[in-house]
Amino acid sequence: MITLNNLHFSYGKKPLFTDLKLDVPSGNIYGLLGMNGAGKTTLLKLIAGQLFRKSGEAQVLGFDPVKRHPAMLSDIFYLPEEFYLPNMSIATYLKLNVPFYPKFDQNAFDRYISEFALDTSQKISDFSYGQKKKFLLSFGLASNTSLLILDEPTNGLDIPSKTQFRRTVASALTEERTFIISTHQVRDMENLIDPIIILHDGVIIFNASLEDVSESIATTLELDEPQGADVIYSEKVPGGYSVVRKDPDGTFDSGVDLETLFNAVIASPNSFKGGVK
Amino acid sequence: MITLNNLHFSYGKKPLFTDLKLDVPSGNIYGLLGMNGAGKTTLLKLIAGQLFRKSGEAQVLGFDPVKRHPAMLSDIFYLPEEFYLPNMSIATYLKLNVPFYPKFDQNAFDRYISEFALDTSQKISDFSYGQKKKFLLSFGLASNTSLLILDEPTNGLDIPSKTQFRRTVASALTEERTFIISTHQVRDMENLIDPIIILHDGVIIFNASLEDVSESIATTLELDEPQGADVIYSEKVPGGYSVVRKDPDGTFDSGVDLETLFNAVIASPNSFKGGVK
Amino acid sequence: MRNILLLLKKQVYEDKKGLIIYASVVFGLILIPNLVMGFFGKLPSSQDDMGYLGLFGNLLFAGGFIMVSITYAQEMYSKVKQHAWLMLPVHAHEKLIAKVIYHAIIYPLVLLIFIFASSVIIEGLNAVLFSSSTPFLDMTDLAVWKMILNYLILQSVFLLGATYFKSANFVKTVLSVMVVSIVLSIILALIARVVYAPYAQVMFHGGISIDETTFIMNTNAMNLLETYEVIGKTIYWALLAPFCLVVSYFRIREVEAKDAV
Amino acid sequence: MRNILLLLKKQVYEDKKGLIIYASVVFGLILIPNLVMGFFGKLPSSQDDMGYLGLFGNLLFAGGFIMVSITYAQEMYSKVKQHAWLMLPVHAHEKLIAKVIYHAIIYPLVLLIFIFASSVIIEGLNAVLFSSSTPFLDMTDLAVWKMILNYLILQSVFLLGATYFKSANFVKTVLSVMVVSIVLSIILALIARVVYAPYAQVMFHGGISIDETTFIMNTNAMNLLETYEVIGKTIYWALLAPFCLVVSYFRIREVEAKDAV
Repeated sequence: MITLNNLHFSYGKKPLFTDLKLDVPSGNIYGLLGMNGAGKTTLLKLIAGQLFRKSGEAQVLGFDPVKRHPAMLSDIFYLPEEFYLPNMSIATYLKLNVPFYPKFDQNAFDRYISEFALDTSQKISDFSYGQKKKFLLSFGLASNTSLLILDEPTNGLDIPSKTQFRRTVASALTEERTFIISTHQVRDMENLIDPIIILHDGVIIFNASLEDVSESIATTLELDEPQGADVIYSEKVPGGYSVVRKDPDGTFDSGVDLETLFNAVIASPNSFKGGVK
Repeated sequence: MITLNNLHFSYGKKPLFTDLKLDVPSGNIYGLLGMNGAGKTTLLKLIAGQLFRKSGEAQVLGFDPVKRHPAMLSDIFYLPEEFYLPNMSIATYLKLNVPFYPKFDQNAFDRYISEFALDTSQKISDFSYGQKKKFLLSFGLASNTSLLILDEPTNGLDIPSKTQFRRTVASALTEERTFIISTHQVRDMENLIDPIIILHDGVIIFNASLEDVSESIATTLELDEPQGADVIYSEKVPGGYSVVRKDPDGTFDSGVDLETLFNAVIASPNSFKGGVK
Repeated sequence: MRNILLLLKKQVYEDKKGLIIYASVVFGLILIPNLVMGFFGKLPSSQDDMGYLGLFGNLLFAGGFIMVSITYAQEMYSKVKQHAWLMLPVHAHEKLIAKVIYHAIIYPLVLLIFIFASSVIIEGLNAVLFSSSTPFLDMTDLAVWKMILNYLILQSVFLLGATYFKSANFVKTVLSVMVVSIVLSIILALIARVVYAPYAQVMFHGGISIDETTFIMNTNAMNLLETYEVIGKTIYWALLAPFCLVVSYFRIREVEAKDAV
Repeated sequence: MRNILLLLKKQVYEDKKGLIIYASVVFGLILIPNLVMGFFGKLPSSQDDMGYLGLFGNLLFAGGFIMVSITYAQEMYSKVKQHAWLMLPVHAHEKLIAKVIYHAIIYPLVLLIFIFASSVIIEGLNAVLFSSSTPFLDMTDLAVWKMILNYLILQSVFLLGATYFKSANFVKTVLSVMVVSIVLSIILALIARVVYAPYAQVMFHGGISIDETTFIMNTNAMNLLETYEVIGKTIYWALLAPFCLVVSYFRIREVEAKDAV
């Protein structure tokens, strides 16, 4: 689906990516995590053909993204953080934009729109930011594109909408579709994003499924400051310590807390299966 | 600190607030929650004097906000979701803006800036969105204004920054200062915001401290569908049911999960102490 | 007073880059054609300094009106910048006064000095390179100060337009002025027809016999005309700018977050 | 082809509101002064229809250039709208062709019909109200079609400016054209000096004795002048527009997310 190799990219003279590698097979909801300025949005734009790499190889859906071939673009839906919607009704918007997406499914669109409780009689430019996001998401999901890139999709959504978002995206996943969700709100994404990709200092320092991770480690909440050789990472939180321990035998039967995992990976990436130096 | 009474407000003909009441004493970090379109930002703007009420009374820091008296404005810091920073260095920005805030504390500012790891040699317009937010927050905290209004402050902040944000805001709270934080990211705010104000359909349906709430109810995670008369609210979540139960005797010794509380209050506001019909 | 000075300082710092670009473009636009004409030996004769005066007038009026129009559109009515405008702890009248001083007093004076300095540099160059000697811009010329006085009045109209209209205020101001002028001239023409009808009848149909009555009536008509002129001048020189300022003040005081576009 | 039609449809829908405002303002600006002049009995004489032709020319050139400038600034280089521009599943050349058809072909024709229709309505009104009878805009006038042909060429220059400059493209295009013209005229003047120096010497210093050589040389000079004219016309009519189109195409193909301002 997506293969990046030896990718170099820089804004001006300061290099952001030197020798970036990434391989994304289809059929998953990838979570792309990273600190501010790590280059998450830049990576998404390189994949979508909005930025051109300085050198290296890239293949997205069988195309070189810099060519921006219509066949590639019509198979990608990209929800950015900032967007603009014209001053028209939903029906007009669909009339003008659907012809560019051959796999668009009108029934699915109507279902999503009603799931998100959007008022079809309103002009889309009068929607609030959250409603616009839900509208674009409905359009993107209904377009049945093979690749969906969502940049901070839950920003601006209220609590019930976030729950609905998780449900809707989970139900829209098929074998042929791939989601890449870039986010800081990992707690909104728990039980949704599965293979986790962590980008740090221009390098992908972690790329693994949570199942693989939980085979070898466990995250626990402990009252006392943790001791022992099996402690990979610990941080003070209200009510005790959030601890990441080596757990190859499955002694601790706990899920993986994504925020703690993220902090632990940033602190010592090579302690994890899927992590790299 | 803030008293609103009988407040009416509408955009065009559609009324948003009819007869809104709110009383905010000083010295707390208030969490203002509500669904998209509930009017959270409108309420904040009415408090800050950016919008004028149609009728009713309002007093903020002893002033009528519509007068926009400089003495009131210099005692308020308001971090909006969307903002603009001019193309200049931090030093120039301070030189031009500090004179308007008589209680500004330069040492505190320097401390916040280093806590947020901001590069003082960079131009502020070159900062990323998250960095700009951290810069404005440092400025606002160092201004020592009595009222701080933060609209979605953790949007755009990465995971370590959110932790730092919680720490910094908690440490900046004094008896004389009041924070009002409007947010959908309640999980980022756990153990920070305490009295919770919930705005729904133009009415404040809930205004209570978490201590008061936990005296009478408990939120639990249960494996089976909950039964019994003491169940106020339950929702299916991955791994079981999130349940809100009446608990006047303190049987369940658990914290309050804010997302579940929010959903429960929206569903039946009058079941809670602090909730109104 | 302190707040106004602080606001002026802020404005200068924030406009710095734009002003430098503006000044460079103007200087380039004087310098380049001048060099070209000098190269071909076609520099204007030594008595003709209308060039600098005309340039000053164009930049004063067009540049000043555009600056006034842009500043409110970008600060008071801009979706992203309005927040800072509204939350700045100063009174509405201080914001207005600072902007008026900036656009109506500082801008004309700085522009005058700038054009004068440019004329000195360029004519110095001309003298050295092409042994031509056109005079500099004459700052003591009455025409300069008449322009500035008229600019003071007229910029207040654009100030009113800039604070009154939420978007495209320059175009809307120009159109409004046109519409108002047309309506005013229709009204004046109607008044003139009604008021002067008897005199006109006497004057055109009374033949050549000039009797005492006609004289008296004509004198009255002349007095009336003079009265109108006085009224017109008073409105223009004494009332127009204060009126525009007061209305602008109320707009600034009453602008709300929902006005941003 | 299908994509181009879809793009045109999209453009029309998205511009609809702006176009209606534009048309209303233009119609109002013709109608109101016309009514005023009619009221005072000062309508132009019946042979003078330069009014509509001149109006058409002004709107064609100024309006067209501004439209071209705005469209790329707002879509290709706008921070919020660029995303949709880049992700739209069409080829770069389809985007360019759709815009060119819209601005270079549809706009002049629709404007022509619109001004013609306006002239019919307004002269109809004039005939009824003031019994005046100025002719409508003459669509068969050669001047109209010469304007459109020149517009076709010149708008490609603004197209190039609009795609080349990321911000303030209209102003920068005008300034660039000025600078290029000045540089070109200097170069041409230099060439002229070098090439024609011998003829000029003969002509001015050779006295009145006209001998055979001077004649032959003068004929050569005339031939050279004619050659230059042919070169100039070819560049203008045949090469300028394709050159601008090709460069614009490459800019559109190579625009990146980081170009947005």
